[in-house]
Amino acid sequence: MSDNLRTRFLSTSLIVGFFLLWEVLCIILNVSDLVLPRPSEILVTMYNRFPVLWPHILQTLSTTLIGFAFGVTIGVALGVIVGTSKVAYAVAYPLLVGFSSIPKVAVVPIFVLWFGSGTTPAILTAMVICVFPIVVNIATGLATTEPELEDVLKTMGASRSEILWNVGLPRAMPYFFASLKVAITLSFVGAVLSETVASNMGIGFVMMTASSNFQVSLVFAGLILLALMGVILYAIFSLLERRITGWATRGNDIAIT
Amino acid sequence: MSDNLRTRFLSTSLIVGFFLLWEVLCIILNVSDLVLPRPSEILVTMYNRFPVLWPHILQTLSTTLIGFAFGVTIGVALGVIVGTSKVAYAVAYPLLVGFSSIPKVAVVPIFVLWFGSGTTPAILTAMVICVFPIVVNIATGLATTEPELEDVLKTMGASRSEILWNVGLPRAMPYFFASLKVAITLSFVGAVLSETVASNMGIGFVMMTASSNFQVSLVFAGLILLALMGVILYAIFSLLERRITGWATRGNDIAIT
Amino acid sequence: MNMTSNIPAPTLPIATPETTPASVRARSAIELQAASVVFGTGETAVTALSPTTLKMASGEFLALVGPSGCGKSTILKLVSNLIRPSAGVVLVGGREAAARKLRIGMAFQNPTMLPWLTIEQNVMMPLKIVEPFKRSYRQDKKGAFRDRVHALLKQVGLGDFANHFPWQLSGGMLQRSNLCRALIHEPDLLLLDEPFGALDQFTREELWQIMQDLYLDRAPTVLLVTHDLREAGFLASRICVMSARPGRVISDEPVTLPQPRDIATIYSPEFVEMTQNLREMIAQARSS
Amino acid sequence: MNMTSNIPAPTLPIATPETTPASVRARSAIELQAASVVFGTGETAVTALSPTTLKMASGEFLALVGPSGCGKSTILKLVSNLIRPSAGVVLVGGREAAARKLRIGMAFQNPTMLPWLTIEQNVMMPLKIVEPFKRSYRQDKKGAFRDRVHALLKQVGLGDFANHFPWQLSGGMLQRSNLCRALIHEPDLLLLDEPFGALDQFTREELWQIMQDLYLDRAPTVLLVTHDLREAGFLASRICVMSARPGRVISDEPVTLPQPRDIATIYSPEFVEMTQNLREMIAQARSS
Amino acid sequence: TDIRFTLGWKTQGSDAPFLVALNKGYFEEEGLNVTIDQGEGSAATITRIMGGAYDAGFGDINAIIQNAAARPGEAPVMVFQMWNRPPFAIAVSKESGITKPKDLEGLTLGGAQGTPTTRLFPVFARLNDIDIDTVAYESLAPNLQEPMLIRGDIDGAYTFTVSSWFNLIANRKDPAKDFTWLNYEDYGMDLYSNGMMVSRALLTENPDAVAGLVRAVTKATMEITKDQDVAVEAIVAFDNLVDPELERARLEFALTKLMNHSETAETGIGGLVEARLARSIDLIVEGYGLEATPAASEIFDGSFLPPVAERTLDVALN
Ligand SMILES: Nc1ncnc2c1ncn2[C@@H]1O[C@H](COP(=O)(O)OP(=O)(O)OP(=O)(O)O)[C@@H](O)[C@H]1O
Ligand SMILES: Nc1ncnc2c1ncn2[C@@H]1O[C@H](COP(=O)(O)OP(=O)(O)OP(=O)(O)O)[C@@H](O)[C@H]1O
Ligand SMILES: [Mg+2]
Ligand SMILES: [Mg+2]
Repeated sequence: MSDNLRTRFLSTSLIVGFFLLWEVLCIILNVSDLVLPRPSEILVTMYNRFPVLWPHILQTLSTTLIGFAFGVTIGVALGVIVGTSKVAYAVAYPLLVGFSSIPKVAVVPIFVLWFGSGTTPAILTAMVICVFPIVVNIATGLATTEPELEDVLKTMGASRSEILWNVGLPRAMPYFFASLKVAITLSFVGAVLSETVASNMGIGFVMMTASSNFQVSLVFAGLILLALMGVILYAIFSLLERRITGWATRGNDIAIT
Repeated sequence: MSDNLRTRFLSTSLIVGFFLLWEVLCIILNVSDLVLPRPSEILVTMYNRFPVLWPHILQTLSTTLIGFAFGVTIGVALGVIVGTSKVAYAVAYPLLVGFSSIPKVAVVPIFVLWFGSGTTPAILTAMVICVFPIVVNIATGLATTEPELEDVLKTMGASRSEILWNVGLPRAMPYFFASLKVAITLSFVGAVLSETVASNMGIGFVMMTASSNFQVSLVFAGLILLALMGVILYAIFSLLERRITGWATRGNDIAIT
Repeated sequence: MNMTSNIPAPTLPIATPETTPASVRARSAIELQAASVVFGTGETAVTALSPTTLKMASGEFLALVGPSGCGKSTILKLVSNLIRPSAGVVLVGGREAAARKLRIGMAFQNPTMLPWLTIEQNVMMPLKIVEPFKRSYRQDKKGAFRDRVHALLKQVGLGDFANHFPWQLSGGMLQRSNLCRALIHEPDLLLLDEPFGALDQFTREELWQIMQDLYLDRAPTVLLVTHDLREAGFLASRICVMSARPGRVISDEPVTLPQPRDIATIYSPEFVEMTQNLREMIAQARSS
Repeated sequence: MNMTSNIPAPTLPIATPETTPASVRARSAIELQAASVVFGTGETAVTALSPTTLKMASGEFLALVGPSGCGKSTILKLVSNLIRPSAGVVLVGGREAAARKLRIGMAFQNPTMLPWLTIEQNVMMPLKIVEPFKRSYRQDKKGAFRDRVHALLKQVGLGDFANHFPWQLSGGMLQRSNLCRALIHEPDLLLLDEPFGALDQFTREELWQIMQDLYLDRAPTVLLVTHDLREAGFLASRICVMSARPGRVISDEPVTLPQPRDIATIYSPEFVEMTQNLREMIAQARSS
Repeated sequence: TDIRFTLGWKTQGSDAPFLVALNKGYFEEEGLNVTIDQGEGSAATITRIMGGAYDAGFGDINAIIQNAAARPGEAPVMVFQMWNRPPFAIAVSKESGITKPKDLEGLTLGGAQGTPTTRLFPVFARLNDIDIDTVAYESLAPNLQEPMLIRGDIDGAYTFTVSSWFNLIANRKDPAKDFTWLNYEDYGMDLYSNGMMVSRALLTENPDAVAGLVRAVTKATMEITKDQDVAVEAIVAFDNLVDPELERARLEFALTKLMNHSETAETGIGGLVEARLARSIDLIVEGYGLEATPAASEIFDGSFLPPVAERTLDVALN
């Protein structure tokens, strides 16, 4: 317990320290606030402009989450297919790798042309950008499942889908949660990207407007808000992860008296 | 063997089919080549402009690879720290997640202002963008290492670093290779991104020029080239992966006579 | 631990086909016809099993003994259809690869409990997967199933550990839960790979009793791999001895002692003689 | 399999301290002072080991027997410093947690070979990690080490499997390589957790011989967990019996038979009497 | 009728005509349901319209010319020429001592590739006898232009005055005092620039809608020449993130420096002089080495404009 508290204290102070360092370095190195504003300035801006920012935050958060939810669903489904079928592996991987190597900025305009500007392309972008890491990790998790564990169910006459549900997927959970952390950050990037290209709402829009007018500290307020949202979602996944994959990260829990 | 050949044939034809479908859909739906050129047009453009494109390909490939190499090194190092220390886990994860949720487009200008335009910011962007997935997967791989395997080395009086080298890292290899696939695609995206923001070389620059001259099929030629480079690197990693993590994806190899 | 050998085989608190019909029973006859297994190819090829022919009637209790690495586990995997023979034929109930349709209970040599499930959930797994239990499982009879699992766990002395995870158990405890998982769904065909190896003599003898009661009660076909000749003699109706790798069956003898047997039997002269004979046979096979 | 018990303990083809100095030897004395282990907290807490006091002199060969789940493996883990006692003290060579400095050879109950290494590489691991071998390993004496590993593997009948991966071995073969890994670096303290459990009687007896030769030759301190009373009697210089969980040592007797012993000894009347006595003691402990 | 309308760039004071028309319901009065989105550059407006995502927009006439040459019959058509003077200029610091185009030789100029200023530089160079091979180019994102110019990373920037002027102010510089502006307009490139254009499809299928658009925009334009408060109100209503004072200044800049060509007296705002357009077309065709020379009628269609009397420019700043 006290160990736990110490960890928390240390980590909080280190994170606070990070921002302090940023502040101090900016002052010492005399960094122009047009290049990199100090955290304190950003905070002030964020506070002052919060009423204006709020609807944009909601917009970005909701498009991101919707896109992310779709992305995770598709990613898991594709991951299962890729992880279990050799042909799917050989087909899907090159296509997915190829597609992922393309900057999504180039894809968003196409979405805009097909679906108009605004929320739809943002959701789509948030979705497509987060699929790949999930596919890779689910597929790897399934492919590295110990055959011995699958054998247990095979002898019971389990069908392929039963083996998948009872062995493959639970076994792949640590991989899955690892990929979620990457995927959610990508989803935010995707949604914001699409907003910068074509939308009149969202943090991406705010940042674009702000940066075209050189309101640098507003740009950074947007960035910090994005980071915060990412961290909050990460925290939620972490909780889930601890509950679900505790078996994989177990240690000895000896009671010392 | 013949099974292997069939897989290869099927997958190749499916991939070819994908491009055919694209071609046919473009014709049927009468998609303007300003929106989405047909693969055949792209191919022709690529062929015609290849001498011009070649130095740009080399530029993007080399900046990406350099950035990627740095990124992997840093990612593995950070991943090891995060995966083995509770405090590092609690500090580094929120910061990394926050940073990763930020679109890199917003960061590149800062790099440019600090390091000038051209190759350096491209390498840096390719680097920072690919660190996170590697950190996550290495850390997860280490955290999920079976304590029994570590115990083997502990009883031998192995130091923490020996345990890391002989148990943790080999155990984390499947995770590592999974993250490499994601990381290399992100590196390409990062390098190209930086090239579009400030550079006079590279595929990103070509795409920028092409799109401002309304040469859409040249833009897509650039995209396809990026995808191709991604796929080739993926293939190389796949080979390595098969050699190194074969133990994790083993199956029964019974000789049927 | 409150383990007495008088506890009857686990009573089934829910309606399931208690007695398997004869037609199904006949299906659990086993036949290996010159079945051999070779792992790998080229230089690294390992012959795990020489062409082996072996027949088992339904309801037989066969013990398989033989030196380490001779292919005993391989035979079990062949019968359970986990692997296919490189050559030859494996028939279960007269058909190839028919094992799929059969209710099989398999205790692996290395207890492979699923690490994300508690012992209770692990032992419950066959009830979730195997018909006809599967159906009732879906109909949310989980409460009844849980009672059944707990009863069985209690019988093997793991009553307090139902909610523990596999890595919280000792080696012997794991092996016992492994056995429970093989028995819980009252299989027609039991494949047991050294199920008592990691247990002390007393626990082992108690489980022998449970095993024997269960066999006499339900008469499944049982294939037991063991290194303990007394175990083989106590439980089996027939003992097969295998030669060293690549293995073949070199001796195939019925155990004539009447069943049920009790622990005292193993100190009887006939029993000692029988095990001595087996011992010698194995010794000969080794030196050849 | 070409296994004869006359083969001497593996000869060391390279210069290493063949005889450990007495000062180091004294370090391998073991003492548990009211050491207890409780896993978990609150309702799910499991007492794995009651406060246990146990002393072992350097060079002693102690066999630990007791019912499944009584805490035998836990004691080995305490001694090897893998876990700390919840209460009490564990001293090795008179110091707490001193095991780190000692050359320990441990054979885990569940053979935990690293799956990405071949058997040869797995067995070689201690030579890569433990001083003074580590130094020579870096100096690229790997060739000599490889010979050494091969010699040992051959001795236990695994000569052909050096380049196989763990999952390509049978249960008994894995256990043998597990033993090799514990022996290869000539440890001062040997902790063996049922190292012969998955082996047939003959292979087992051969390994007993090898074990005994090694013990008489180098006189390491050995702590052997076993369920086989004959094994305990044949090998050990002292036998401790533990009660059921949470375990305590309930009997602690020296084995007076002269060493070396041969397989015939286990059929001698004194030996049979001794094992019978032990049996009864355990039986009593169980029912209490 | 639904009209999707794209601006030339992010919300700026100079977009006021459209935003006022939207805010005050002038489009609705014409029976038009207009949605306005931000743009990606005044050239991208053309692509967006040609791709079919937008029906109308605020963009650069020179980009129309270029596209009309390459794809006759597909390019959008200008129906209201808002800016009759070009905002294209090269900005260099006063300290550099540069006063004329020829001085640019041997220097490094930076700018976004999409900006007409960048893309028209070869024409500018030829007209002013600059050896273009000696001028290095640095491709930069728009938001890097001014910072890099200020830091001296580039010697000069290809600017869009109406943006750059105010970006420099935001960067705490005085654009008039600290910088020299080589306006293309002053060196032989008397081009038209941004205006409202519509897609070919809209033009042919729904000319009434186009007429409505033009009427509404004209009305709004005339209104803001007199009353910039209305404009600022509309801008903030559209995008509450902008700095109202800055955008007011930007609007005034547009009114006084981009919309006040002397010819306006006869053409009125929104119209143009065909001869001047023809000259522009020749310049562009020559500058880009285009294969065809589009007719002026293919570029501009003034038939929807209300009578000149209703479009007389008389700017009054308040
Ligand atoms: N997956 C595999 N790949 C390659 N070889 C294998 C594999 N599984 C088993 N073998 C080999 O097959 C042979 C027989 O193995 P098997 O597990 O059947 O032995 P066993 O009789 O069960 O021995 P034990 O009593 O030691 O468990 C062994 O030599 C082993 O090395
Ligand atoms: N990591 C752990 N977490 C919780 N409980 C544990 C853990 N390890 C062991 N135990 C408990 O400690 C007790 C003693 O375990 P131990 O492994 O020492 O038994 P053992 O004497 O070796 O038994 P066996 O002969 O079956 O191997 C058991 O009841 C077991 O459930
Ligand atoms: Mg076996
Ligand atoms: Mg144990």
